[in-house]
Parts: sequence; C-alpha cells; structure tokens
Amino acid sequence: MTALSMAQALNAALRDALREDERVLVFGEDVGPLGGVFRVTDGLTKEFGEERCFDTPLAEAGIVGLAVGLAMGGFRPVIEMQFDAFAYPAFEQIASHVAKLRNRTRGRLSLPMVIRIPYAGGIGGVEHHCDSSEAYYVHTPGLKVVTPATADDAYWLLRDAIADPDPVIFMEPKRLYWSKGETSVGDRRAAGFGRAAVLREGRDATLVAYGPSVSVALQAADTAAQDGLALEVVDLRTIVPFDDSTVVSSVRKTGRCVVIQEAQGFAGVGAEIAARVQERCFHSLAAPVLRVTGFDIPYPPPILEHSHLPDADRVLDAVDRLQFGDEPDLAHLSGEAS
Amino acid sequence: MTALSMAQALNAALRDALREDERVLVFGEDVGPLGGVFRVTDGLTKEFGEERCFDTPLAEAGIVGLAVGLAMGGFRPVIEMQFDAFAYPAFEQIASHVAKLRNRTRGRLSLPMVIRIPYAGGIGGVEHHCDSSEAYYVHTPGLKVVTPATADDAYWLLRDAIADPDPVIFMEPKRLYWSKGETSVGDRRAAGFGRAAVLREGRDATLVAYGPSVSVALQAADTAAQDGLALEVVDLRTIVPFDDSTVVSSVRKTGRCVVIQEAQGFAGVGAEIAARVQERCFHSLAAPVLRVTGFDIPYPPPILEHSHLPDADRVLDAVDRLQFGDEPDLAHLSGEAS
Amino acid sequence: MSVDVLLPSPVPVRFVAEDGTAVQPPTGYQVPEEERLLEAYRRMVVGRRFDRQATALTKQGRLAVYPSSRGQEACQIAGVLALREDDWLFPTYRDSVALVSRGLDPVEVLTLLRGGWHCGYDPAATRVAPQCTPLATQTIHAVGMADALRRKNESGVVMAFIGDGGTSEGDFHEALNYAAVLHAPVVFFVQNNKYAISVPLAKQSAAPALAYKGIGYGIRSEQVDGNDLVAVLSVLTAAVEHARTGGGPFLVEAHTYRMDPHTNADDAGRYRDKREVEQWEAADPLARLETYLHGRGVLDTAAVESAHEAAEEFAARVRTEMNADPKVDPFELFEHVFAEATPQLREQRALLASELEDR
Amino acid sequence: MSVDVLLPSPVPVRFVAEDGTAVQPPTGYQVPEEERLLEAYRRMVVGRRFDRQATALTKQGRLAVYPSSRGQEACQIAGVLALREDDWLFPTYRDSVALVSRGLDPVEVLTLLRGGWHCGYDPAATRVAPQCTPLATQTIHAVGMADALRRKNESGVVMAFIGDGGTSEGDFHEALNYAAVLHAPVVFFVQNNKYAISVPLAKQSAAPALAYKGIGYGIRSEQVDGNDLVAVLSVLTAAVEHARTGGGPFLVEAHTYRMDPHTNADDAGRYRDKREVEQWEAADPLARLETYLHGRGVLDTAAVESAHEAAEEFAARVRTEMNADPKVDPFELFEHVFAEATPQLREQRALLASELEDR
Ligand SMILES: Cc1ncc(C[n+]2csc(CCOP(=O)(O)OP(=O)(O)O)c2C)c(N)n1
Ligand SMILES: Cc1ncc(C[n+]2csc(CCOP(=O)(O)OP(=O)(O)O)c2C)c(N)n1
Ligand SMILES: [Mg+2]
Ligand SMILES: [Mg+2]
Repeated sequence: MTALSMAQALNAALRDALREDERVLVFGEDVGPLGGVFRVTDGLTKEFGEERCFDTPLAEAGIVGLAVGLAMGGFRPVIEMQFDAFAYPAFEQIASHVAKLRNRTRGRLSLPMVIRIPYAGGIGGVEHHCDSSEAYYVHTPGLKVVTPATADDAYWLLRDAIADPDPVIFMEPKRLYWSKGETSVGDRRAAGFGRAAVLREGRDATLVAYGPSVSVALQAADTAAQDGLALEVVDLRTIVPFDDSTVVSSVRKTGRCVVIQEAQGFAGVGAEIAARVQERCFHSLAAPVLRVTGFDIPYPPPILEHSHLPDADRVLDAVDRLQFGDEPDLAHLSGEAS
Repeated sequence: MTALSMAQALNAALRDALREDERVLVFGEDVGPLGGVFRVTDGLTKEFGEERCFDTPLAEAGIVGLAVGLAMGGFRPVIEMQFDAFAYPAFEQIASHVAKLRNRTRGRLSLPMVIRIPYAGGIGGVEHHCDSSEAYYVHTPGLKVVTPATADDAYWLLRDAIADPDPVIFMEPKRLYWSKGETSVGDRRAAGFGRAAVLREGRDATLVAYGPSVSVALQAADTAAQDGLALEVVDLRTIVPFDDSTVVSSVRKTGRCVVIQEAQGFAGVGAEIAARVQERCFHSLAAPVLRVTGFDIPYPPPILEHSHLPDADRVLDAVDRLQFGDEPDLAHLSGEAS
Repeated sequence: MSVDVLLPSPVPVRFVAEDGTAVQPPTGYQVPEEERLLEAYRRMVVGRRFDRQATALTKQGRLAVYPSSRGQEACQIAGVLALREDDWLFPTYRDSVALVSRGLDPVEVLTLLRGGWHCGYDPAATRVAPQCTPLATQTIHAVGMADALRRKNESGVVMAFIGDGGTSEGDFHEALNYAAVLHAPVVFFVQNNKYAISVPLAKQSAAPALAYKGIGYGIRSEQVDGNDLVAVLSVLTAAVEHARTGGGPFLVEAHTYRMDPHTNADDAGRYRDKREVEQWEAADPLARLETYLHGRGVLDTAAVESAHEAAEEFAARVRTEMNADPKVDPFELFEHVFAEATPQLREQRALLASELEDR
Repeated sequence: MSVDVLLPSPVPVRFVAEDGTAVQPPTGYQVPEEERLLEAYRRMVVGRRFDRQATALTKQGRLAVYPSSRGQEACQIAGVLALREDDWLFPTYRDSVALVSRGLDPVEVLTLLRGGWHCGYDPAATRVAPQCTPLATQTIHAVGMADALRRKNESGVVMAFIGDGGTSEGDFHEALNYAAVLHAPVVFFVQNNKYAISVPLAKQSAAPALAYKGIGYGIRSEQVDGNDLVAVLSVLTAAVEHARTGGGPFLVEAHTYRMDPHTNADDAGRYRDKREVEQWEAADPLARLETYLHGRGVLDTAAVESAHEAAEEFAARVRTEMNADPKVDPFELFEHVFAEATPQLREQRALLASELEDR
C-alpha cells in the first residue's frame, strides 16, 4: 500500500494499463507533454511516446469520434474531456454512437473505451468548470458510469473500466484529485466493478453517496456519532450498473435513508436512488427517503459555491427530519410548492 | 372550439404568434417551403415570408446558437430540432448558453426562445428518431420543459412558451401529431403554464403521466374502471416548473401512485416524480410509488418497439402491485438485483 | 505546403459530356481501364434496379422507408470500385446501392429500413460501418479507423461518404481537421446531390464549391462531375491511391442530383420544380456511360442485355427474400446493451417475460 | 463568386517590420491616420499595464485566475479601435485588455476571474457579450446578433474574437457557414497566438494558414502580422467596412504569440522552449509601434511618458478597487435562474434561509 493522491493513483492506473496492453491509447486536449491540466497523464508521453499518449486538436466531438473509430479498429482508447462542461460538444457522439454501437450492430462491434471526465465543484472554478453532469450519462442506456471517492478506488475502477468490454464514463471528482489515500496498486483491496462499498456501518440511518459527496457523508456520520446516532455510509462507486443489493440491505436494516448528491437535484441520480429505495424498501422505511443535493441552479460563482454545495450540516438537517421522534416533521415541505 | 390535430394546433399557435408579435421568428431544418417533416410549420413561409420563417443550413448547434444571438438582439426565435436525437449536437449550446445566459449576466440578458423537439417513439421510426430525451433538459437548471398531451394544450402551451421570458424546451410527442382534439383557439380552456391537469378523477390510486404516456394512463384507467378501480390521472403538462401541489393533493387523497414515462427509466423524470411524491406524501402512502417506464435500452427497432413501450397492461400490472390486498407483493423485486 | 496543390480544379473534372461523347481529358487523371468501366456499367444497371425495387417495397409495406439514390449511381458504384476488400467504407443511409454493389447481402442491407434491426450486416466482416443517420458523425469514426489501420501497419484506406447537407455539421469540420493533423489514410467523398431533404445547396453553402473546404485544413481536394462515372472513378481512384501511399487525406466533391424525393415519404413537389428534375434526366449517369462505352465500341447489345438480366434476377431475389416477415426475439432487446446484462437489465428482462407469459 | 477574391494574401499583411521600419505597403489596404495610431499606442501601453496588474493580482489572491494577453496587444487594441460604439463585440476569456480598452469598468471585467459573478458588466449597455469560455460557441451567437442588427436596420456590425485552438471546434465551422449563407455583417477575428494551452499550432491544424478556411464558406479572408498594430488595424478596419457596407462576413487571422503561460496557473516550461519565447520578444508589438511612430516623428518622449502615467494611474485604480472583497448576497443564487423563481426554487431558497439562520 502506498499513499497516493487521487491524481497520482489515476496516473498509475493509466501507466500500468499502457504497459500491460498495447492496444491502450491515451489522448485528449493537453494530455501530452503538459500531462493534462490536472496532471493525471503526467509523464505518459515521455514514457510511452507520442503514438500512445497524444494531444488532439481542440474538438471534443472529434476526440470521442476518433476514439469510436479507433475502438472499432481494435484499440482501447482512454480519452480525457478537460472539464465536465467541455464534454457537452461530444454529447451526440456519446449518446448516439458510444452508447449504442454494440446494440446497433447486435454485438458485432463493441467499444471498449473510457471517457474520463473531471467533474463537480468545490475548487473555486469559474463557470463551465464545475458542472455535475453524471445524470446525463447514467440516463443514457449503453453507458457504464463510474465515480471513485478514494485514491484506491480511482486506481482500481480505472483499471476495471479500461479492461471492460463496454464504454465507461469515468467521472473524476476534481476536488479529490489532491486527496491522498492508501492505494493497493498490485495487491487489490478495492471492491469489484459494480459493487457499492459500505464505508461505515451504522444502525440508525443510511447515507447513500458517491464521488465528491462521500466525504460529506462521512463527515456527517462523524458528527452524528457524537450525538449518539449511528449512520451507515454507502459509497456507490459505480452508478451504472447500480448495486441494489448493498443499498437495499443497508436501508432494510436501518429503516431510514438520506441520499446525497452534489448535482442539482431535479431528476438527478439522487432521484433514482430515492425512487429505487422506496420501491424496494417501502415496508422497512420509517420515514421518506430524503435527498440532499445542490440547488436547481446553474453552478454559482466561486464566492457563492459554499452556499450551494451540500455539506455535512445540510445532511444532518435532513437526518434530523427522518422522524426519529414520534411526529412526522414535514416542515421543510410546507412551502407553497407542496 | 375546433377539432385540430396536434400538428395543426401547433401550426395555428406558430401562425398566431407570428401574426401578433413581429419579433417572433421560426427557423430550422426544412421548416420553410416544405413545412417541416411533420408539417408543423406548413404554410408559414408562404404567409410570413422568408424573413420570418426560414430554412437554415444543416447544423443544430448553429440553429440554437443563431437563436441565442437573435434573442440577445431582441428577437423571439422558435426553432425546430428535426428529431429528438438530432438535438444532441446542440447540447453544449443548450446546456452552457441557453440555460445559463440570464444567470450569467445577472438578468441583464435574457433568452425568450423556444426549442421545439419532436420526441419519443411509437411511430415505427428507425434508430435516432425515437429518443425520449426530456430528462436531459429537465435536469439542466435554467430551462423550462413542457410537453402537451392534447391538441388544446399543444396550442396554448406553445403560445405560453413563446410569450415566456425564459427559454422553453417544447417537447412534442410525435406519435400524437395526428391525434385530433377540440382546440380552444381564441377562447382559452387550457390550464395555465406550470399547472398540471387532473384529466380523470378517482379515489383508488393516482397515475401521473406526461406527453405520450397520458393516453396510456387514460386507457389503463378505463380498463381498471371495469374492474371497479377508480384511478385518477394527472397530466403534468409542464415538467419544469413542476406542479407539486396538484400531484401531492391527488396522491394524499388516493394513497397510491404509479408514475408512467416512456423514456428509459433510470434517472428519468419518473424517478424525480417518485422521489418527490414519497418525500411529500409518505404518511399517506399505502404502497411504494411505482414506476412504469421503457426499459434501460437504446430505443429498439420498429419490429420490437411494442415490447419496449409502456402500455396500459404494464400500467395495470403495476397497479396490481399497489397492495390493495393485505400482503405486500414485492415479487417483481425479488430478482437478483434487489 | 503549397497552396495551389490543395485547391480543386476550378471546374468539375469531367471525361464524358452529357451526350456520352468524350471531352478533352483533364490533366493529372487517368481514364480507367475498359474492364473496370464495363464492370462499373454492369453494377450501375444492377444498382439502379435494386434501388427501384427498394422503392417499390415501400409501397408494399415491406420497407418502412427508403432513401433512393437514383441519379447518383456513378457515385455509388465508383465509390465502391475505387476500394479494395481490405479498405473500409463508412456509408450513410442513402448508400444502400453502394453496399449491395460491394457484395453485402441485400436483405441485410435493408434490415435497418425494414425495421428489423438497426444494422443487419456484420460491419467487421464486411468492413462496412453501419449506415449512419446522425449526419457527419461517421466522418470522424472514419478518421479513427484510418488511424487504426495505419497503427496496425495495414495497407487499407477508409472512405467516408457524406452528403452536401452533412458538410454543414460541425463534426465534418472536426473530421477533416483530425484527418489532416493525423495524416490519416482517409478519403472524404461528398455526394453533392443539391438537396438536404428540401433545402437546396444555395441555402446550405455560399462556397464556390464544397471542395474548396479542403484547403482550410491542408487537405488535397477535387471536384468532379458526379454523373460522369469515368470521371468519378478516375478521381476517386487517384484519391484512394494518394491516401494509400501515405499522402494523407483527400476530399472529393461529386456534383450529382437526387432524382427521387428524399425518401418515399417525402413530397418533393413542395420545394422543387419538375423542370429542374427533367433537366437532370439529360445528365443521367447510366445512359451517359452506356453511350460512351457504345461509342468506344466496348459495349454491345448482348452485354447490355446480360446486365439487365442480372439486374432482374437480383431484384427478383430481393423481392422474394423481403417478402418473408422479419423475426426478432423480443429478449434480444436486452442482449446487446452491454457485453453482459446488468442486474437491472436482467430484472427488466424478467418483467418482459412475465408480461409475455400473461398475454 | 470569384475564387481569388476569397483567398487571403499568401503571406501575412504587414506595414511595419519587426525593427519598427515601414515595409513596402501591401496593396488594397490603407495606413490608418496618425491620430488613430497614437490612440492605439496609448491604449496598448495602458492595456499592457492592466494585463501585468491583473497577473499580479492573481499572486495576491485577488484574482482566482488570469489568462494574460501579453504580446497580443496589437490585436486586442486594433480589434476595439476598428469598432464603433454601436457595434457588438463577442470576446473570449483572454480578451480582458480589449474590454477595458473599449471603456468597460475594469473591476466589472475582472468579476468573472475574481469569482464574484459569471459576468460583471452589462452586455446590453456595453454591447459586449459575456466573455466566453466554451470555445467557439460565441462565434455563432455573433452571427445571430449580426443578423439581428441587419433585421433591425441598424448599421452596427459584430466582431467575434476566437483563438487558434477554438477554430478546431465544430461551432466555428457552423458559425462561418451560417454567416456566409445569411450574409451577416460579422467579422471573425482569429488571434492565432500559436498555442491552445500547451498544444502548438502544428498539432492543431495542417492548413497553410487558418485564414484559408474562409474560401470553404465563400467568406473573404485575410491574414495579417498580428504584432504589427498598423497592419491589424488596417485590415480589421477594412473588414469591418466590408461587413458594414453589405459585403457580408469577413475572416481575419492575426499571427501573434502568447508571451505568458496560458494562465497564471499554467506551467509553460512543460511544453515550450524559453528560446522560442525570447525570439518573439523581438517581435513585440508595443516596441514596434513605438519605434515606428518615433521614426515617423509623431510620437515624442512627452507622449510616451504621459501614456505610461495614464497606465500607472489606471493600474493603481484597479489595484485599489480589487482590494475590496467582493460581496454577493447568497439569495442571488435563486434570482437569475428564471425571470421569476419557480415554486421549487422558492422552496430551495427557504431551505438556504433556514440554514443561514441556524449558523
Ligand atoms: C444530426 C442530424 N440532423 C438532422 C438529421 C435529419 N436528416 C436526415 S437526412 C437529412 C438531409 C441530409 O442531406 P444531405 O447531407 O445532403 O444528404 P442526402 O440526404 O441528400 O443524401 C436530414 C436533415 C439527421 N439525420 N442528423
Ligand atoms: C469547448 C471547450 N473545450 C475545452 C476548453 C478548455 N480550454 C480553455 S482555453 C483552451 C485553449 C484555447 O486555445 P485558443 O483557442 O488558441 O485560445 P487562447 O487560450 O490561446 O487564447 C482550452 C482547451 C474550453 N474552454 N472549451
Ligand atoms: Mg444532399
Ligand atoms: Mg491560442
């Protein structure tokens, strides 16, 4: 086990994949000599040459489309979109081709490719650099969607994604790039692809989170513990496929659930989780599944992002509303809109 | 009241808007002399000239971007994306500009524009012509998203959308284009913008639907009535803004709810509705809110679309699982994934 | 890079006039060998017959929709003849004639338009990408495939078909640029048939010709009379050779005309004049080639007849085979979403199974 | 449309050599009047000082990030001087110098980069669109605005700024094509500063020059030495005049160089040589203009000094005003999403209010 930052863990995963499989190619904007704006591809061009890791012209549909052609031709492209909002120009390529080619051709063609997308906020970035865009991808059938919350998961999920026979959208919570954690390179500790992880056990309520929100959940659980509440924290790790069994057994046990998501709430991943949980755990639930999310607003300027982002306090406010007492507390819904 | 098909009602709305407000412009691919592939813009170039209704070069980001510039310059563009999947090339323009310009400029600029998108399936269309893409838009803050289920709503919601100070994504269920219905042109009967409509009253359970699924809901309610079950049918009409109060009062009354959506289910609008309903009606619910949706697959070829599309039978199967008896029936969830 | 070498000929390259007589041959291009021209002729006859048959099948409800390429046969056939078996083709929905001419099974080709599945043939085995509907998106895939061939040291090249309308999409721009920067062995073949559904070329572009787009990327370009098979085949052969021998990408624009409506469902009377169509009848590529070959004394009546017989046979086979109802197992819905179905898809499959049992 | 008239000059238009001496003037372009050149000089001095000040503010934590345009002042200033007040400008994140030169409040201009709000100035009042980050997207908006001006019979034109990297995006292609087909009064001004972050021009495009893209759309084009203020101003003035008098769009490529890293956060040492940067020092646009004006006897030491004084004053004002912490009411989060907040946003506002009360 080595202590690596998430960016370093991702870099190690790319390096090991490039070493082990010569079909792997890394490309995108500024991923070559610069090593990417977050240095995730640092040193790869130097080690593997321009043929294996290279800068493309500045066009995201081009990057994705090129990857589609290369994957059809037998390669395994791992491409980078520089920031969340800069993947939008590639949306047609992703939704109409990447997601569908296997299906369209009845499995005669497949697209083993990974699209890495640094996403979400919390780093004081200016507009268009902080979008939480995961819901667009999870709603598109044919895409697997993954997001690590630890350096160890970053390494292994990326290795898994590159080895996967299907296209994987690999969402990297950019504010975690610099967070260090023990990484089991060479000696896997991380859970398998498609499995959620229970990061903390508890009997009173379940917090379901992923990516940048996992640390918020853990922090909330820490604080709640001081008040004698034992919160279980589930990290989804992969959103598609979704690990129903881990989530459902946790909620059936605790009887209460709060879902945390940094993205704007409306029709986000949190909505799906809440809908699934109540479908599957209805008779175990003592209170509605509550969601803690960003507001339904464009990502705000840096000076206001802390007001927008779900933090442990907002999570704990929701936990407070989980009706541990006798009276249902629906005060937060008594507004004009309910 | 005149009996118009939905396509005719939309055409009338465009015509009346063009007449009443000279800032209104209609453009897109083939909307000129051809009148659009669905004839929604039939005759408009003839009546209003090429300056007001015109064909653009074939580029969807271009169409949307042009509309952004024209709206900044004081016009009210009403543009057509020829089919759902052909709006994807414009996704960056929609998500990063259309949705955000008011916010970015603190309200100094606004974009009163309408993007019309024929969507969803059921017409035997080949691939890329049948996507249900509404969730992408409803999840993008700054967009209003509307979808009519009747010719009357088509007329009035489009008039409302054109008059709205904000950008509206106007989703037209293409399989309803040819459905005729009484249309109150000139003498409004339709509900207001932002209001859902209770199309059928009932006390036993609420069916929430929108766009192409409304008729499925009504059909299911018809059949259920023969079995003595009184299902209430709510047509959302506008997804953003969402009419919580109509939905919530219905479910609080009936205590049971099934949400119907043609799109693939995962993280769709139905997930949002289910999540909201259980949040707000938890103590009134006798059973979980169930969802009836398309499968999480790329839209299938015509020969298989009937197996994919939610129909009244699939709705009634869900209604059957709403635990009208004593025993919770979770058989449908006993599979490996729960 | 010299600027002049990148510019297309100021007028479309042409070998044969509309009346079938040879014109002063353009410099830099070769007349293809007679045997290739005869082969092209036979294929054009079959291709046109197939096209007519497909349109007829729409009327009988055997095809959901068919976009005809009548009038574009010189392009369809030359595009295919210019390629080797180990080359890749990236076609659009309009290029079914090219596909059957490449030897693909006609029923498999028509599977998309019949509604049986999105792509009926095996792209890997045929080296033909699925016919592409989202306009211009395939041109980038073609560049990726060309780069893949180069990386694998294969000598194949890639040809991407695209229409005049499709050139307006951003993806076409990105494809041309990527091809040039990667020096990829790919030929972009624009069939400028003057319309994008109802939108005429004049509303699509103000360029002197679409071929003038090449220079803006550093790509060699040419424009050609798209109804002159001899010219199209000659130019495409040169373009393919250029790409195959390491010269990088090539852009060819063929000026042709879509004689039929956009598809059988289209009403072309709404946006174009009958007289315009009639004028283009005079430029018919098949009649032109026939007259030319007759004139050169290499095509006799027997050869014409045998071509038409082959065409009739082919059409009959298509008719028969398309008369059977396509059958697809509904559970295939869940089979090709991922290599292995997710738990969620297995659950949904079970739901469908129970629905099908109930009914 | 004649082909030749659409092609740019084969070498960049230049009036003044790197050493500040006049060269044989290119045909078809006028030397701007002396008073304009002096005004340009003064603005370049102020602009450069502002740029340096902004970079300094990043070190003091007063700006989150700043993309410098040092070395591109001839482009920044000429772009603004070529426009009238009733013209519109569509800038990128790199064009802050142009914006303050147009008279926008510097603090309002820096509001984006300071993190205070996405756009700090009033686009409607200033006729300057928000500085655009999603590359090339603004070029289409510029076409729409140009068409709006034409429709309203206003005589204003639109200028869209874009970088060399941005020209690779599909949106640029669509913008050029729409402009040409709509015959819109818009000038596309490419500041080719040789890099897109770390990616050098050679990996961005294989075109003989980016200006050669114009002909593919039927757009008049020119390339110009972007460090020669006289040349840039002359060519942009002609381009604006062309657009204003109904000639349609115009594409200008200016060859310049980004002297600083992409932003203060960038590490240019990773991808380019110091010597390359040093070579470009010799082509400095400000020194060049100063020598040229000296040589023509129209700029004296007093004028130079007063320009620098004005620059220092301006920088001091920026420093002081940027020293105050920006304040934004958190409830503004909900205010500009729609003209009127939806019930859902009112609910969320209430949630935030209760959170703020609790803490
Ligand atoms: C991205 C996209 N937008 C719109 C369409 C709808 N559409 C299908 S064919 C067509 C016209 C294409 O014209 P052209 O490229 O000239 O090809 P042709 O049909 O003439 O062969 C349009 C607009 C589409 N398929 N894809
Ligand atoms: C659509 C999009 N993709 C990627 C980026 C990230 N990005 C910001 S600036 C930049 C380089 C732009 O280069 P160029 O157009 O030459 O302008 P310059 O910065 O040199 O002025 C990149 C890749 C972006 N802003 N937008
Ligand atoms: Mg065409
Ligand atoms: Mg640049």
